[in-house]
Amino acid sequence: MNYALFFGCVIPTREPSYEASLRAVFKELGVDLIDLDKATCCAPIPIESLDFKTSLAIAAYNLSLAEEANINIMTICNGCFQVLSKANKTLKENETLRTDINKILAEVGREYKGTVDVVDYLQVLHNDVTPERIKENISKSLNKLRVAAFYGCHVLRPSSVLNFDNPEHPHILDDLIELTEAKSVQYMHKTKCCGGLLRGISDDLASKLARNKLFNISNSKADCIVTVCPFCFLQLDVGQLDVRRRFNETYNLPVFHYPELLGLAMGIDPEKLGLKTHRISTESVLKKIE
Amino acid sequence: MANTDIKIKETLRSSELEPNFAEEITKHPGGEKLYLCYQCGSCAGGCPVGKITNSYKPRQIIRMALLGIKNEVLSSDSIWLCASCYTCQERCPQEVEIADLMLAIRNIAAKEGHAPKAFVEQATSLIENGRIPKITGLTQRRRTSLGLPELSPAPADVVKKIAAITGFEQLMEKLKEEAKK
Amino acid sequence: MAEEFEPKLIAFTCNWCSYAGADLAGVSRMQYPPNVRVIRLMCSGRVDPIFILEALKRADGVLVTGCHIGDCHYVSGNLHAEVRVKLVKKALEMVGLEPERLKLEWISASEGEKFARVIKEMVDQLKKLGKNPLRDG
Amino acid sequence: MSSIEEEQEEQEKQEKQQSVLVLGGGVCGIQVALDLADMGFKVYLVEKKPSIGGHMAQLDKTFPTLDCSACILTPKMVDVARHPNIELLTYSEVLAVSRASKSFEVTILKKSRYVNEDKCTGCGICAQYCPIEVPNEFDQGIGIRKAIYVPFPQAIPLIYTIDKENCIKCGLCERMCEAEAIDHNQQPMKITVTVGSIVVAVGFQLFDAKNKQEYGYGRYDNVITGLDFERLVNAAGPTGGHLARLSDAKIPKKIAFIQCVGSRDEKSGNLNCSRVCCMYAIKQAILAKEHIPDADIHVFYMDIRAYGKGFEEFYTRAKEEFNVKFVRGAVSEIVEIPETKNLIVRVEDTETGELLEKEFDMVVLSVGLTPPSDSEAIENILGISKGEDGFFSSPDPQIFTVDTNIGGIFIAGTAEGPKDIPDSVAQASAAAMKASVALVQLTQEEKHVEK
Amino acid sequence: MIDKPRIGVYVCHCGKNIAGVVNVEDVAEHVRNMAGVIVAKDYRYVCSDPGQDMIKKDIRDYQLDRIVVVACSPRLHEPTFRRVLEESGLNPYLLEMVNIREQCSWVHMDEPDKATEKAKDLVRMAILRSQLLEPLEIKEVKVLKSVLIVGGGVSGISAALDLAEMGFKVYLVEKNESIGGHMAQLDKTFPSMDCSICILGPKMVEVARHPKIKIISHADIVRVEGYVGNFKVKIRENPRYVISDRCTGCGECQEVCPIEYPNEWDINLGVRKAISVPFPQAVPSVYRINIDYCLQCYKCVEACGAREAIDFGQKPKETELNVGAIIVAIGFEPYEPYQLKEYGYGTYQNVITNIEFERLINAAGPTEGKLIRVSDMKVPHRIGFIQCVGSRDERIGHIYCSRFCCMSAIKQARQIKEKLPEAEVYIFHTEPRTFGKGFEAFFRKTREYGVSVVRGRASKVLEDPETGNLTVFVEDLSLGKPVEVEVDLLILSVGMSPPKDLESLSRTLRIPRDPDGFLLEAHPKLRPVDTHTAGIFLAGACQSPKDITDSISQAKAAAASVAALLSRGKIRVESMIAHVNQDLCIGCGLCQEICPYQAMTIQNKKSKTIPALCGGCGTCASTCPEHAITMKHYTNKQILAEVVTAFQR
Repeated sequence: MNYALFFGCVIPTREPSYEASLRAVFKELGVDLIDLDKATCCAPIPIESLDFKTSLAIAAYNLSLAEEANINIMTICNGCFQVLSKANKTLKENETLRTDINKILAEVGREYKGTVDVVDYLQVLHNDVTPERIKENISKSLNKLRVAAFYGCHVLRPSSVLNFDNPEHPHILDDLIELTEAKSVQYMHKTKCCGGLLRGISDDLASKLARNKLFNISNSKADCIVTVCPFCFLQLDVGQLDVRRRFNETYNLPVFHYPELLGLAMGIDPEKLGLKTHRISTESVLKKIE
Repeated sequence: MANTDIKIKETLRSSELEPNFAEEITKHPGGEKLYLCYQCGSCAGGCPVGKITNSYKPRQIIRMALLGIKNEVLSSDSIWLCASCYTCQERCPQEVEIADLMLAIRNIAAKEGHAPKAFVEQATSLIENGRIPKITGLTQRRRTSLGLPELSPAPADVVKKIAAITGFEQLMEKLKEEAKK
Repeated sequence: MAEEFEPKLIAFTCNWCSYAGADLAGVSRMQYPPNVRVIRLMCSGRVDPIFILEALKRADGVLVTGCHIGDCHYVSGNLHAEVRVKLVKKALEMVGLEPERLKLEWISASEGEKFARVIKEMVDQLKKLGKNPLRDG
Repeated sequence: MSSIEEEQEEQEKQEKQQSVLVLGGGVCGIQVALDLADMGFKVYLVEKKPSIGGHMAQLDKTFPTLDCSACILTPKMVDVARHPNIELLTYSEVLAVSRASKSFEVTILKKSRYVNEDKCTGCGICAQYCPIEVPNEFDQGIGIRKAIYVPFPQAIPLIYTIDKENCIKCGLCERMCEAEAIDHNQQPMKITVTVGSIVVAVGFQLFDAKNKQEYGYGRYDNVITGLDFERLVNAAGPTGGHLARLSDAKIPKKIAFIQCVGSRDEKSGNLNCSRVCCMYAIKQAILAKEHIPDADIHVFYMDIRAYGKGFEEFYTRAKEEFNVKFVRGAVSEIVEIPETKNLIVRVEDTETGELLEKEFDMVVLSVGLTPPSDSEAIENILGISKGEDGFFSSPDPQIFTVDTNIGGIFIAGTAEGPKDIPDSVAQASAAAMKASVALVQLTQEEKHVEK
Repeated sequence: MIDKPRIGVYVCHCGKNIAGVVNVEDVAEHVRNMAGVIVAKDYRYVCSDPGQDMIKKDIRDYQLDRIVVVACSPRLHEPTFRRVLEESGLNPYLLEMVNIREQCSWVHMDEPDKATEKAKDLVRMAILRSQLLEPLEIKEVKVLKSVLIVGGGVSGISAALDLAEMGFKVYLVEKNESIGGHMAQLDKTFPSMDCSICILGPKMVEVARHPKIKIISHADIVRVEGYVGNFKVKIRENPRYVISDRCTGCGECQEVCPIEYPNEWDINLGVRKAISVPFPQAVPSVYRINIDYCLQCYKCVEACGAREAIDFGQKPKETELNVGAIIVAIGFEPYEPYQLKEYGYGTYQNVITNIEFERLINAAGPTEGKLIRVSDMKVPHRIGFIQCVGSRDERIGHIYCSRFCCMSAIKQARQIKEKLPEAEVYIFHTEPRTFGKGFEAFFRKTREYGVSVVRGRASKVLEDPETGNLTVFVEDLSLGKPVEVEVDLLILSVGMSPPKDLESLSRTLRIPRDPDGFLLEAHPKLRPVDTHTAGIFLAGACQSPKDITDSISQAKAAAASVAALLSRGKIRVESMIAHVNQDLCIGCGLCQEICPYQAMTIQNKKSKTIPALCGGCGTCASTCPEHAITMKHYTNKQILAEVVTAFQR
């Protein structure tokens, strides 16, 4: 089982711990990941907002790279997952657009054929690696831990494009979390947006949304949050400092990328997982699971 | 009535409306189903942004688009406040692709010279670096400390070329000019 | 203190309009005082002066109801009822009894609300008039 | 009028009795059967459930008159049972239909009740002693019944049925039944009848509210459907007519009704209006007020479709007399508060543009009507075609309302599309009319052949 | 058996409907020891099968001969329980019902104790009365196998065809010259977009051809007598000045006729000759001279020649029909919006109604289907529809929804978009009621055409005298903003009103009307096509507004009820009739004077009842100066027994 690994641009530049932990975990699980060297940004919603066509062309370019390698493309960022999936669907279904876009790609010496699929790494873990295999690799029980799973938006919606999980009551991440024997707690407005995309547009609204999220999670007496998207991570990790500043509320809720949590359960050294790079200290959690 | 921050006239006269605006949107990918909206409000009801501010009301923006209130909508901040969480799109009983429709409206707005600074900057950075975030020393140091290879620059040339063909580069220039005004 | 005087009211209704109206009042859950005893006839035209007089020996008031003029299921029964009730009213006046104790109302099958209202109003009025002197017991 | 006299005689001569098959024993099928039987035709009324009565039997009251539903339906059910021209085949299904010259040959499967229909007196002793309790489908699974049961007291026929899935064969019923009606080895029976015409009145199926994930039906205890509500307020229902929450049996003081659940909803695959939900919600709002006068009741709607006779007035009464609050806005989502099991309804009041987050003790989903569960099977057996909406449809639904693509087979009631009771009853009679015409023509043809 | 009655009393809980307020056990207990009462029971649902069986069993076990059922309104269940008595070999008139639901538990919900006391009184009254009940003779009469259908619209037509197919004689009476009704005027029907006359035309012809159907057009109902199974109906055919049987419908007369006048059937945009038919497909195709316009130049007489069909001396012709049943299907009248001054109908030339629009868009219409506006014959490019004109409007006493106007406007909007894709079309509505089969899908499709749907009731319309254009003032409720839309042509979607002649007809037929002015059905849920007068049925919009589909369904339903009735051949007649005691009668003839049914005859100075004609009102009994007349089942004794016990404690 192998995949073309698509990091996008935020993770490698801003959240190396996500990349490191993911590589580590997948190595342990024996999944080959082929890096797409010539890949560029997925051309996310800010770009799509300004010019749909440009964003579509850039996405098509990235997809064509995977097509060349002839393997499905695996994303680890909700933004990339949604943008690439949407582009892939549009181009597969809309012939006129496909010809348009291919005219553009021709100029950079590429062609979109529509031969690969876009999958999210959670799907890979849940459907291909399978929970059983993951369990085999787990050496440390996190059963003392109460974890708040946060899916973010673009892995769930629009479900008609992504069909990743039940968009209103998702469970895949919860399942994956509970493989570590940690308790995945329920909290209100679980599938609501973190506000990441409003950063820079209205920081005030962005942190209001982050705050609501933190508020609901803290009500559930969770020890930490697990995210699967670099933007959500920023909103809830770094975001907590902003929330403290604006609303003078301190939550001190450690935030993990899922592979980091899984890594801990697999007995990987927290150092290697890069937990130190988090803005909210993960010490409390590490203590609890000792 | 709790309204969006879109400033529209107290009385709307058909002579001052642009009935073609709606059609223009339906021609744009994502906007095709605009006409199907029957104003049930299920978009606004579940909207996380609408919950915390009165400045953004998807149903009302759609209504204005349908009525042909063009300039007010395109020049407003409101249309940029959608967090693109796609909850509305998930819920719409008429399958109007509301989140995508907002993107369509933004595209039209951009062509008319309206766009938030942040987006323009990100776009420019993408054109120049092939990535939105810039690589800093800190980045590289962190990566090496985690045993990750240093980041090689992304193929900016590709992006630049595409942007040139689609007219995206020029559009960004234009928007930067507008911003200066 | 003595409890409030509860008047006794006997109502004659025709089967087609006013009895149906009374049913409608029930179906629509319209509340009215329980002081009334309804006697169903086929037509208000059936109401014989004797019935009214006998009723007034035992109740404080008598209500005669029928279809609106022109709507009578039997074409003209209610016209005759109207005449008779007028005559009896005169008779009552002569013996010095308040004519208000006898009332004639047209209530259609769709006037449940009116039926309830008429009963309420008449009971209130009888409360004001007090016990019917002719009433035994 | 001698000419008419003659016609009369001529009519009376028509001795050979034609027969007709009516599929479905709801209020519509009942009406069809009674009409045709009264015209002197032999009627086979086939119902797959143990009793006739259909959805109407489950309702508490009917709109807009608030008549007690059972009170107006049961007499008709009794008439069916009594009618000399009607042969009632309950707990039965049609297996096959084949054309025999001008008429149809129908094979009917009479499922075994494991109770001898001729012997059972409906006394109910068996059920008293039966140790097995299972959720009663008739009460929407809220109430319970025994493994040997009648779905409801006024069931027609009043004959008990053993559901083998749950029966443990303890034999108590057998020992207790004085009529010796229990027969655990009873075999299903195949019956074949020849009929001149068939009327399909198999009714509808409620939209499965679980498909509307954002409302959490099936996840949240206090989110119920309109039909659940009917059973909850019904005196003969599982709670004896006490309107209470399913989570904690508390009396709900704040109740929300949500309209268009699975109707006018492309996403749910049902584009069309279900025609009854607005009015039944208004009725239920009023009933709720009668049960709990100080209750605060909201109806969240897109458009109120009070189109029928007396509907508009009924709507007005709900607003003015009973102070039911109507909010124009499609509810976007329901969120359950884990501690209290209360529900937060999130909706935009589209008339003020305000986003509301209202907390309720109970939410009632006004679910729409969808095609009958066995429509596929019937389509295959009879070969009659469906419309885009999945309901059975006439080639020209406007003028030939009750016809199908097959001569001699007619449709009526909600099997043809959502309808309220009067419209179903009217269409039932319409179908009966068409069927009778077909039968009369058949007789004439036969006469012709004889000559 | 009369001297020593054995009475059974059964008090019904009706679930909680009665038992929730009235203490039913107490009521049963209260009467248990009354004279003549053998059994007194309370039971959950007396009307249920087991309930009825209980009564039957008791009748057998205790030889009961009087049954008092204490439950709901006799108007609901009297037939049910009378049958129970019959099936037990008792005379059905030995039943007495006490209504403690509609007239006790439901109306005294807040006073349970008083309600219970009242219930006790009512039951005592009934028991006393029941002791005096007498068995009545059950009489059957033959049912005539013929039916009268009043109204030749689509409802009347389909009912007529169905019944004729069943082999019954049908008289179809239409007040206009031609059958066809409003449907004949429509261009297309929704949602199927069929050409209206193409569907209806053939059916009209079928009616004309059918041997079992007799069309009597241009005629009125004068009088209705008799009873179910045997109605006598007097019809007046108004003069056409053309002899129907002779007129071949060739139309040569029309060609030579010099006089033209506006054709109301074509919204007065088109014209017709003084001798003409309203529209080509008219049925019967018999010409008519409009005497108000005719010059009597006799050109038509020449043209008609040997056929000699024209007869200026023609007088109204009265005929009497004997029928077993009657179906009323006289439909509706479009609401006339003159009264709603704010919309300027009648003042502004370019404001028309949805019905007028149908003629305007119709290829056979006055403009040959060219959509133009009346003021300047120009093609309009901005068109508006105002909904709920004459519907859901307290001011004009039309609270009801007219049920078809939403779809009709949506359909018309679609037609405009198909003819003029560039046109701007606005629908100003209160709320769209697209509830029928396939309606919502049709509405959705129409929105896709770019029709602008504005939620908000138009408050006023102003005309620009220069251009003849109209500005609609309305609040867009979706934005909460006032909007002013200028259009070239404005269509008022008018609702349905009860026909003007419905009031008089309802009297002739003795059928009450509902609060909206339409005819009242026997039971809104389960007897939607029956009336309270046995043998008379309703079909179509005269019962309440309906679209074509629903009208046809109802028409067929009415036909079915008639067929069921006529097939029975015999039917029971009223047993509750007047009886004259010959010894007491002085032959004054008062009874004969007041009897509305001519059921009283004087034979050798004594009055006698004609049973079949007696309606059973009993007015004669209370009029007779000698008290010689007893009204069966409502005798003075029986009624006085109730009066006496009413408050007896």
